[in-house]
Amino acid sequence: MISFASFPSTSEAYGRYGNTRHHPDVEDDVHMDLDEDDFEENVQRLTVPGESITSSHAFMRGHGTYVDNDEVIASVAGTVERVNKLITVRAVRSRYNPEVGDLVVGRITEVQPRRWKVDANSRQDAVLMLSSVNLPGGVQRRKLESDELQMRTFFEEGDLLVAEVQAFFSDGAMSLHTRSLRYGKLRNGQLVTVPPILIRRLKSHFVSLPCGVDLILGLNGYIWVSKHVKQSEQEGEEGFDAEAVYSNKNDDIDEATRAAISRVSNIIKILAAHFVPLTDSVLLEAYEWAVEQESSVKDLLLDDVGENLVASLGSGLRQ
Amino acid sequence: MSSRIEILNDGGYRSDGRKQYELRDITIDLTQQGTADGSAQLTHGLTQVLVTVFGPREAKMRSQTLHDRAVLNVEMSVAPFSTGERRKRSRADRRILEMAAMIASTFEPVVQTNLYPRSQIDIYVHVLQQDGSLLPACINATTLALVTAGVPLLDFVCAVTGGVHSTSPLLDLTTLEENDVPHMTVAVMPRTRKVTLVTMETRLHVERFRELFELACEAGQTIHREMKYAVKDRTVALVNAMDAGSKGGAADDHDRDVVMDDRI
Amino acid sequence: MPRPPSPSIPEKEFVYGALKQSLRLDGRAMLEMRTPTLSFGPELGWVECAMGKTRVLAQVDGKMVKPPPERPLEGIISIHSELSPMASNEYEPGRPTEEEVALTRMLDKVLRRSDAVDKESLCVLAGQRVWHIRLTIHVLSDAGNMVDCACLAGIVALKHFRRPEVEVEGDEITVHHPSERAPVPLSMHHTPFCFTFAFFPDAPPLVDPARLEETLSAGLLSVALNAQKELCVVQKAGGSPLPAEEVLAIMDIAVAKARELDRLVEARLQEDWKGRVVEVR
Amino acid sequence: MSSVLPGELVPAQHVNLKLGPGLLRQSSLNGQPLVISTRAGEVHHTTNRSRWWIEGNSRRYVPAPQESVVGVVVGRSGENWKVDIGSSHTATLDGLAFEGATKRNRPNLKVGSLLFARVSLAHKDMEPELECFDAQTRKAEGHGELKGGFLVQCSLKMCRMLLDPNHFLFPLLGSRFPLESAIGMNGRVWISAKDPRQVIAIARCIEAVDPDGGGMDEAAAKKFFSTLDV
Repeated sequence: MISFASFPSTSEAYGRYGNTRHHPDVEDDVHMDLDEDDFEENVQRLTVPGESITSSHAFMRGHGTYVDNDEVIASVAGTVERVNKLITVRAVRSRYNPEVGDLVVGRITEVQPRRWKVDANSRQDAVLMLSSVNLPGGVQRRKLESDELQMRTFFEEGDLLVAEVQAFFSDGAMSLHTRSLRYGKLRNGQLVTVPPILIRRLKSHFVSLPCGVDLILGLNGYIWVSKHVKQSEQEGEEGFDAEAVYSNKNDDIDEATRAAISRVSNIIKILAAHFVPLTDSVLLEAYEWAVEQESSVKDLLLDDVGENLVASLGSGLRQ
Repeated sequence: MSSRIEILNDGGYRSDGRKQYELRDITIDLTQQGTADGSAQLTHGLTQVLVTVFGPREAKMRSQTLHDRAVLNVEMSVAPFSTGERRKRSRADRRILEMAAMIASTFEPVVQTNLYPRSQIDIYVHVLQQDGSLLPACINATTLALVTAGVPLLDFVCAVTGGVHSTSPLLDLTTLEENDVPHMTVAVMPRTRKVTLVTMETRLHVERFRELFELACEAGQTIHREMKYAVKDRTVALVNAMDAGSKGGAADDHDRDVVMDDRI
Repeated sequence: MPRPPSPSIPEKEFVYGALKQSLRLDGRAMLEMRTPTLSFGPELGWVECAMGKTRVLAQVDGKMVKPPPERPLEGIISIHSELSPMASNEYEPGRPTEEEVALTRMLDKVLRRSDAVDKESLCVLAGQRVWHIRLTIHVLSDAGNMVDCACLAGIVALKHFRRPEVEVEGDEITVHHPSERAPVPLSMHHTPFCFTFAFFPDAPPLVDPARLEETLSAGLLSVALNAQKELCVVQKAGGSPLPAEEVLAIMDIAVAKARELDRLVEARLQEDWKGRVVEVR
Repeated sequence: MSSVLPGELVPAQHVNLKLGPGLLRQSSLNGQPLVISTRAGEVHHTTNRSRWWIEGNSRRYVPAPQESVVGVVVGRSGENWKVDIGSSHTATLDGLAFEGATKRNRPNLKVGSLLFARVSLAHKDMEPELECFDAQTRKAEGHGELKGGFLVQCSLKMCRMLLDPNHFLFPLLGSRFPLESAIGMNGRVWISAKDPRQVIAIARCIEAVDPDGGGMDEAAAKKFFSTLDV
């Protein structure tokens, strides 16, 4: 009885996820097909909020679902996942959901008594306690009152850092720590933000590309792209150099490295725009492709170049 | 008005050529907008709104933080060029404040705010063009924006306007029709068919109300179908892109394993 | 100062528990209103309406103004309402709060946009002189359901008000002092009343919520309608979702309540008018 | 017993004069100390006329040490709870000021929990402090979290009346059904009974008897109580 009236469409240039509903006669079956394919293949089931997934008698509800009238119902749009009896729905895009042990990149938003607040793309700012950072003069030194007074000499508002999720507070806020020589303040590079779901758990989230660029793939979707630092400097267990760790000054970066950092950053942006999960091998492949093309760094951001780049990925494998 | 426009002519057509129960075109664009966590642009006939969602994130207004759930903060702005007569509305305009408050209270019981204590979800509603059915467009776009932001919702909220011309009910009114006939806005949650919002500001007999109300609830289901398709399309597109991407990088075995394990 | 704390857990649990058994704290039945008490002041158009401890004062006055050029044939009605901290310790001075916006908008919709007063009858001389009727609402004390009380006070004040008789001869306008000629009442199209219903999880809906019920409710639905079964405003902005049948059931309850209230208001106005005739002449 | 208005002279004279709330000592021109009232209410004094105070019927609570109050937890700051007791500032309650509380085992309060506590510190320049045990004996003596039941607000006069064992209301109600109550000096009375109907009856009776509300006397209250369906 209720239908849509059709008018000539005013705009052709809607985005990739655009969708116009015209009069029912015009096009109706496209969507139907899509649905059936998804459901029958049973490989990956997609759902939307309010859609019933299964009965709650046989299954347990996990994240992204709720129970009403003995039915497990999705509360987010995404893929249904099942582990034994546990049903969860993973949102295809959302803020970062922290887990203990995750590596994250964050930015200091506030300095509070004995703690810093860190924006880590999560539902609340993370907390970095003064007792969870390495203090100058000995890695395991106890914190002193004087440290409390000069917290800004370690981190101040706007500083970027890499840290690990240590624990959760009762209200769900996460607590971070930087008590490792690999963690701490970030320098010599730039930050790129991508949807957190694109960062998969890897063996190591510190990636060194052969082009002299280091990457830190924070699980919260923040990626630090920086100049390569020599291993020996990084691994110097004994020599915790507070001045170097908490320094606000960049090292000298030559032009080639700068270009490489920009190229990597742009590649990440393209891959994120095409929703390609980021791993070291994908990045490497993409980088090689970009160098082969000999295009300038900024040309990478052109739509067609980006599409070619994504298309080239995995082509080697498929052949 | 000197020359009265016929709302519904003898042939059963409305001033813009629609029939009584015909809805105007819906165009839904769920493309990412800037750094927002979720966004939706919804065009309903000539009414166009853009909603962006940020959050759940650290609450900016400390005093209003709730210890057991997230705060929904709705800000609405109406572009001066959105109406025929160019007019700047202040942000403190009572009508805009009321509409923003209505959107906030519509979504409070729908968003699972209890999952995010002490956080804040910001919803920014921008009205780009208005030609009637403004509140439903805002509500529908907000639902979609929240879905794209991955905010857990109990269900979609689908809204539609309805009016009565003498005794014939009409759906999805334009500004012209809203000025002339009694009308109401109804928002439904399609799964349970429950009503979250009803507003009516014009005089209407109880019996007529009943008829129109039931019709509008039905129309909500039709709108829901469209919104669901749009969300599914986007999800499929993103999931496929992700799959293609990980196939490309298949050299990482551990990466694939994680993904495969989770699948049914 | 921060807002007073929300009701404690035991209070909340008790209210929910009691309402499940259809018990209200003040001993009312679920669909029983607090009977409004209307007191009229010495002036015409001065009404104080009390529902339990909720008290609202409404006052109407009129003056002649030049109409705006876009509406030369209509009088003007303006409603001023203010929620001062005097009404309850929840309201603060300064910026309009959400409650104040809701109250102002509701009064506007119920009393003005519903065409309760015949605006064309307020025109004295087209394009030159019209009546400007001003309604001022003061919330004296808010012990729950202030909106209904304010709407009732407002509509009764408009019905109670009489404007001076006016005579027009050519371009000459004579305003007769009340002592010369009896003032005339405003011409009203209808008399809308507002009813607010509150909803609770697993409990039947109730009408005219008291303060605590209002704060704890999962959702509110306001209906304004007249005794002729014409709805003027229906407002359910969010709150817990309701099945459609329940919304319709509430309309039927409201229809009955409106008839009752209409009778009460008419009786009180007549009573007051009887006591007044002697004074006016 | 006489009534006074603010600013009136009160004939309080004693070698060991102690002034309670509502009274102010001033020196007159001839150096003679004078006592004037700063509140409206009834003047009371002990039989030996050494202690004087004014009993008013305000609703605003001013904390005084050792008074028992009913409060609502509104938040926590570190180890302490913030409790609203109706005074101008929120009171602080040490998380360990409970019977049997240790660092490991502390009562699990939530925001919104009701407490029956004693004011341990009340100073005009400081936030009031509460405790839920006797600091000497470390025994609760009835203080602690109030679970279930309902909270009634009344005037300060009403709760003083209820604390009087000779007052008619609680015996009258208690003769019909068993009930529990915790009366705070801050105008908050926590009540509990088996049936919600009974709780509602108690709440309505308290309001009816409250001099600031219905102001019923014993006979009227009895009649009113009999009309309630319990």
